[in-house]
Amino acid sequence: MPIFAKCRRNSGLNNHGFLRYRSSMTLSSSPSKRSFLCRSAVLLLAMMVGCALTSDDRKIQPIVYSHKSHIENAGLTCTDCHSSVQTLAAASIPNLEVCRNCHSESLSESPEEAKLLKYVAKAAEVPWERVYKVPDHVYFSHRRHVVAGRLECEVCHGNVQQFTMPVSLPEIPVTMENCMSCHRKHNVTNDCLSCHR
Amino acid sequence: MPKWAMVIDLDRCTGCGACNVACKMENNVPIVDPDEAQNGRAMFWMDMVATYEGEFPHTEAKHVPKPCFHCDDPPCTKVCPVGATYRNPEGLVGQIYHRCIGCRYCMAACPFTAKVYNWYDPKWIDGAQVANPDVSQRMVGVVEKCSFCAHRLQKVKETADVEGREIQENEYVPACMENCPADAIVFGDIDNRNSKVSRLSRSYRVFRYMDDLGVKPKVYYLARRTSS
Amino acid sequence: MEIKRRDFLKLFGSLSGAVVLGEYALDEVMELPEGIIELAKNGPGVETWQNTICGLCPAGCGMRIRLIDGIPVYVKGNPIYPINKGGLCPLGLNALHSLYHPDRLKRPMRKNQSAGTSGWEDVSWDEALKTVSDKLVELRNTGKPHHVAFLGHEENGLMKRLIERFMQAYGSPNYYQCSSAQNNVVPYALLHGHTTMPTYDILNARLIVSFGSNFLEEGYSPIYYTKLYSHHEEQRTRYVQIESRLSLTAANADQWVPILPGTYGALALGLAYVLIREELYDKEFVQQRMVGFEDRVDRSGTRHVGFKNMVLGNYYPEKVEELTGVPSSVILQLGREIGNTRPSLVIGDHGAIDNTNGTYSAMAVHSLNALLGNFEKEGGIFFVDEPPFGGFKSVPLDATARKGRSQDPIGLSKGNAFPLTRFSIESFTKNVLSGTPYPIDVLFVLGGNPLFSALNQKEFSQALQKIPLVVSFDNMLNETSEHAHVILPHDHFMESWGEVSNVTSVGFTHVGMQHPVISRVYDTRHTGDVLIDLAKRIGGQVSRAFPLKNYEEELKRALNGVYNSGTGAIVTEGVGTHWIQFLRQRGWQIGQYASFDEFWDRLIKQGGWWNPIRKTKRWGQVFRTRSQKFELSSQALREGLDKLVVKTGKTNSAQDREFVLSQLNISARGDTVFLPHHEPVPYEVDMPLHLITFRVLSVRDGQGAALPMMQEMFGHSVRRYWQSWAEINPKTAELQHVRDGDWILVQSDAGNLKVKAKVSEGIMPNVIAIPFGLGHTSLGRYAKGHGVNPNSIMKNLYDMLSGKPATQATKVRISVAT
Amino acid sequence: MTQRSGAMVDRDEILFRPIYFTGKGFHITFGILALVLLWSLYMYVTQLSSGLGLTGMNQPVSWGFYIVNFVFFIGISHAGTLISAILRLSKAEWRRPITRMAEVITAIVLAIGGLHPIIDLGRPDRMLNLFTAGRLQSPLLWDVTSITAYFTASTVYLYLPMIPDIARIRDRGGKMKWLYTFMAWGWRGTKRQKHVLNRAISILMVMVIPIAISVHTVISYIFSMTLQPGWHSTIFGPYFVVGAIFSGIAALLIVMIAFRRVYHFENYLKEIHFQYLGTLLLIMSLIWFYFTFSEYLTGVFGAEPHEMHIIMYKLTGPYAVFFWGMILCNFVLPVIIMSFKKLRTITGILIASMGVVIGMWLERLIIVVPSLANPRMELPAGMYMPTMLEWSLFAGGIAVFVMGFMIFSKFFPLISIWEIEEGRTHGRKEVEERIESYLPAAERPG
Repeated sequence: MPIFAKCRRNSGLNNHGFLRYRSSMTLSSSPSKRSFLCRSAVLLLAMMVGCALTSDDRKIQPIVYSHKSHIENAGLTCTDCHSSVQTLAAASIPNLEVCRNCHSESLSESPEEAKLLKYVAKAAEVPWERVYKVPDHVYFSHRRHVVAGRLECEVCHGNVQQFTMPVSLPEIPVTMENCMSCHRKHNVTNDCLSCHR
Repeated sequence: MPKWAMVIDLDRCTGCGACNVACKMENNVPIVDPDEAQNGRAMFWMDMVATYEGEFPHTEAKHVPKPCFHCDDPPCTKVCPVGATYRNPEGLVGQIYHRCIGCRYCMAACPFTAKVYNWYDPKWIDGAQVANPDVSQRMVGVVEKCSFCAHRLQKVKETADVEGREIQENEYVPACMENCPADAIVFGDIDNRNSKVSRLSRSYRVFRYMDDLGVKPKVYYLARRTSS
Repeated sequence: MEIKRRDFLKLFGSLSGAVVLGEYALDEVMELPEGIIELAKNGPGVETWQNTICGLCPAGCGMRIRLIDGIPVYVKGNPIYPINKGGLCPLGLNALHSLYHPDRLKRPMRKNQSAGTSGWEDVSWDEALKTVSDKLVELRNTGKPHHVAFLGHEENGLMKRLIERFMQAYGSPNYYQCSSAQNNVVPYALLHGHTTMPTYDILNARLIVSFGSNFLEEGYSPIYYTKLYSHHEEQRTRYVQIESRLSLTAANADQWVPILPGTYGALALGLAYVLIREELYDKEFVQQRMVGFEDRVDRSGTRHVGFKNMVLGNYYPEKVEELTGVPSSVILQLGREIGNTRPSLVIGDHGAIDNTNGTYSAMAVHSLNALLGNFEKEGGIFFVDEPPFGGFKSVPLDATARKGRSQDPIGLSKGNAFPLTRFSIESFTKNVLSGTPYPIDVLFVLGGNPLFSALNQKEFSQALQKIPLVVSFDNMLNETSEHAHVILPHDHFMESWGEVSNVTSVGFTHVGMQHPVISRVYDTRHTGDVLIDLAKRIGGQVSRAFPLKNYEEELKRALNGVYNSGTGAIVTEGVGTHWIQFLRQRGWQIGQYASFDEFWDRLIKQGGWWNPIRKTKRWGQVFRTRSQKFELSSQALREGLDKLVVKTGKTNSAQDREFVLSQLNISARGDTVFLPHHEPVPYEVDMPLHLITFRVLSVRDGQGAALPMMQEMFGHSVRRYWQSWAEINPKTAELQHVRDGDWILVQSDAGNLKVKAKVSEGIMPNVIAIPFGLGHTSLGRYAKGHGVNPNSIMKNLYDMLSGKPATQATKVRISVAT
Repeated sequence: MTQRSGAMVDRDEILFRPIYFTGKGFHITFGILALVLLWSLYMYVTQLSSGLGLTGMNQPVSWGFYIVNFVFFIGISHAGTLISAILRLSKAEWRRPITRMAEVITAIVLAIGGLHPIIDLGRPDRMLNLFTAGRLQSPLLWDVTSITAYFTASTVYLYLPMIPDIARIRDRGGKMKWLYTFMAWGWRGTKRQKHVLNRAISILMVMVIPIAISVHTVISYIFSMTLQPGWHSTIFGPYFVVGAIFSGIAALLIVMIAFRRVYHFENYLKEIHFQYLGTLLLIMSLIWFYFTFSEYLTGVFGAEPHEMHIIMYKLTGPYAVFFWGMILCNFVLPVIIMSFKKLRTITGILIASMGVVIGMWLERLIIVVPSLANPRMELPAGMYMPTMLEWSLFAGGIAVFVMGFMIFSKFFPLISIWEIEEGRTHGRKEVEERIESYLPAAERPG
């Protein structure tokens, strides 16, 4: 649903989008224009509502994690934490074990790190919210794309190195159109059965 | 490009039904309610057609395992209004559940009654993945059928790709063949003349169902022999 | 773009304000603990494979389990395991549903009438074990250890040894297997003194004549036999199936010979007639290795009729045709075919022996093998060596145990019935009910479902109710365990250590290993561990008999013996026929292991150990009779009957003999009594139809009925789902005015049941066949209330010698139910 | 009102009456039908929420009542546009009171029929896939296309000849004037307007005939393009068209008789109209029988086993009742009634028409179900028993049909008034001239 996806991304929070459209309505002056805007606002409102109904909210991560500082300051690479990228279908979200390798004790004064240390102390997994999800009926394998297809992470996940905030929305939405256009571009099969299962 | 085909040796097949269950387990084929099953809604991708021939005491029972025949000229794909069922370049007739609108035209058009329909929402475990996570769970109102375990091909291809080689014989094997206690099912690339499936498909015993329809099924049967 | 269906419905539903319809489908087929669901959803998806042995039936197929993040998601046959070589039966393939069954017992339970509607309360293991051990200790202290009985089912190998050891150390002679294992071996014990079932070399025989043995479906290891069968073309084997119903085996045979129930023995002797008359039997073997073939004059000068003259005089084809309904031309054809083809093999089981004359029939069938000289040779009959398990030091029994062990077993008939067996469910029930010679205070029930499969269901359930403490190890409530007082749920086989060795009628020595593939889903325990725990709680000599901590260690100890024996090999890839031949020439041994630990690891990883090379045997080992020969005229039977005659305690021995024979319902007199012969079954005259039962691969003895997919598979070939059916010949159906799909009322003297008719050409006229396995009143939500149990209308009849339930001895009448 | 009627007493006032007077019977009937419709809507929602499992369809019989009714309703729809177009084209003067009703049947029934495949869909929420991913190779898409075209064409074809009548109602004033003003499109009855209208109607009636024929041909292709025995037949296209016209005429007759009685149109719908249409019905019955006969004869004569199996299933098997019922209703009954003058009364014609409608429904049932119920490969035969749900939706369809007509009659005249008038003014002269033109020219002296 490209329309919904777009409006969700542009609007930041859903509420903001709603407000923005409303303010544009009050600004207009001429009556005919106003009625037109009225109608379009109602339409947009309906779309917003539809948007809110059909889409999930952005994910809020338990810890404000910065990819940037981990990559630039700590010098990690993606595969250091997302370890199964080259071996499994799933890239894996790092578990506590991975975090503990470095964060066995405090490395900084960041309050966010303190949160992590709390998890470490409790030996409780950090409840990361998974952001990138392919639907159940699609077979997607990181291994195939990374090892056989030699794709860089950025191609699908965007410039994650520069992220100072945790990932809350897919940078490039997981849609069939996106998959297929990339496949088309790289002359890879677009046979349904190669991904659908 | 390989062309996948299957040979079922009716001489070896005992009709035990292992292929039926292996298929159901592998592909998360729903179990339906008892009454529904009795009303002709039992779902089997790999079916077993059991018939009696002749009159007592010269009765002969015949057991024929019946998957989707993955015709080379499939009558079902021709009629699908949305392309939810189609023949892919490797000869697999795929069924894309999320494209399917549930008109059941393909079921009506299939001369082999190979397709089954989700009359209700299938139930497995609430919320969790069904038994086999490699195969998606279908939803109410779509047609489904034997896929020659195409999800296994996805994985086999991936491994072959990653290792930079061709797919080996017997690397891609559907669940029914894998578990057949009688080794009656052979599967492979029929275009490769050295493959077992190609060799058997040229056997003097070979026959296909409804061959006269010209739909070119890719499931070959080897007729039974008796030593009397 | 796709509107989600749910939203679509929401929209539509709110517009019309309509209510969604209610129930229509199954409940969730599988139930998983929350943790597993969470892992299944969010785990990284690491795939591993583990080998184990299927534990759903005793056939011992190797199983390979696919795990994603440690959760079993799929099972298939273990391709390197020699029994099934990658094949698996429908039931085995459905193993996951038994692991995740929503009605599995999750923790020990104790019956407590005040505990709400179910009558069960959850207890801790400690408490449950204490309840049991307290009682056991009390019985031992009062010198009544024999008041404890243990009813096993089909356990084999080490588990059987463990239970035996437990009962021995505790001091009770009452360990039985309700699967009729003791009863089935009686004919073979009589003829050649073996107490195990023989193994048939199907692979190398060129003609196989099966008397009622539905080995592809009901056999001890159907997949093993299917594997052998499916290569019949390469081996040029011909199969002939003699059976009342066109079973799966008959369907696959080259020839099906329909025969009236209860007359298999007569047909076998008819074939023997042809062999003898046309001199097609193995003369050398008969002369050297057989007793009772020719007439013989004993020391006192009396002439004893031998097998030869008995057969020639009584079983000429015309008479056999009259008895069996098999045309004499077929008898001649079959007889000649058997005689002229070598190796030709005769198998008798199921239909042939499930009758009151079963032992004699089996003897008659087996005598054909003897006439063909089919012993210890290719394509013949042989006996498999025991695996070289490490032993346990036998701990001397204390006085209590010795005294208890010397008591008469409770399973032994008090009257004159079943002289040749220690156990029959019938005599066990009677003795328990009457409390003679002593009451049973504690009964352990492990596996099986005796109440469901018994013919005397009413009496048996009364007997169960009479026992003050019934302990069941079932992991799902079934008919029998509904009567239990304490349930100590057994692990699922995927969760526990175990071993399946030397499966009956498999042609090589083997040990299959089970190990915990998944950590326990629920709070269950392995019965072996439970018994060891109980022994420790009892203390004293009993505890000393179990020096090891748990069953796993017991297993290790036993397997150490296998390791030390230096024979056989861990199953490996690519062990085909040709390779075996090659290895046989070189002496069988693959791979050396540096240590036991390495051996053990490999064993667990690969799934088992086997040794297809049998030790060469002396004839004395083959025939363990007193004469060291095949005894057509059975000495053991003579002794057994003589003992009964003495027991009657009268003076006039001939009169006593007459009395004993008439009590046993044996119609033969004189020397024929000890020879294989045809005993007429006491059928009612006024009932028109023979009722027979058969089993189906997916449900087997009823255990599969708990699984919804197996319920669906049960009648898939006849398109009857989740229900029983009765097969009738079209001629019979016409006579009885029954049409296909009609509900019919099947009435016997013992009761009646309603079932749907299936008119089929695959059954004899005047015979009606109902599959066994459905008709549960318990065993979880899927089994309950589907189909009928044909055993419930069977007359309470048993094999006159072995005490095995006679499931083909009932006649019925049918009518269209309204 | 009295004033109005006083001011413009119309010769055809009776045709306007239903618009202004609504009797108690109307309300009761409408109420009952509305209940039926509501019930069927409710049932449809249950189907939506649970799935098609609530129907009686099953594994081999994957199509049931919905497809039967689809074909049936679309068949009925041929009543209108096609018949009226043919009659108009052939300048049959007696058509004038009939055409409007016929066209209304088409519009309503087409809407109902066109909904049926959607009802039949397992995933109506994915209907858009037909447009985003439609495959033109699929006969089902041909259907979507041609039915849409037919619906559009026949609605316009219904609407255009209504304009003068709408203008008339507008001019009479009264309720909902805005609607009539809007719909009349400024009709003043000028010469030019009349010319344009007549021209448009002429173009449409030529256009609509091939579209109508294509619709039912394409529907038959749904079946005949498969390889199934009993379906895979070259004759199916014309066979379906003939059947459609046949059932259409029957439906038209029923509607005419019903409204004649209810609204007292005896003066307009005369005996002669029924006689003419009845004759047409008889002809169609014979043609239909001819097609049926050839269809089955070729099957039986060739005796291809699967084909034969299905034919025997219909002739002597479980569907024998329906098959012979169909022959009785479609052939025996109408032919007997229509052949004897004594029986050819309006009641007789009504009975025959009802028979034909039922018979044609049975024909659709016999085409759809037996072929599916007898799968090849020796699979066990399937059985189809429609459930409450399917009956409800069938009843709902019929209710919509009747309600549609009732509502229509409350807004527009059921008989084309201006055409009747035209008949009075121009018709007679035109016919005379036409007849004159048929005749050999009179010899001119000299």
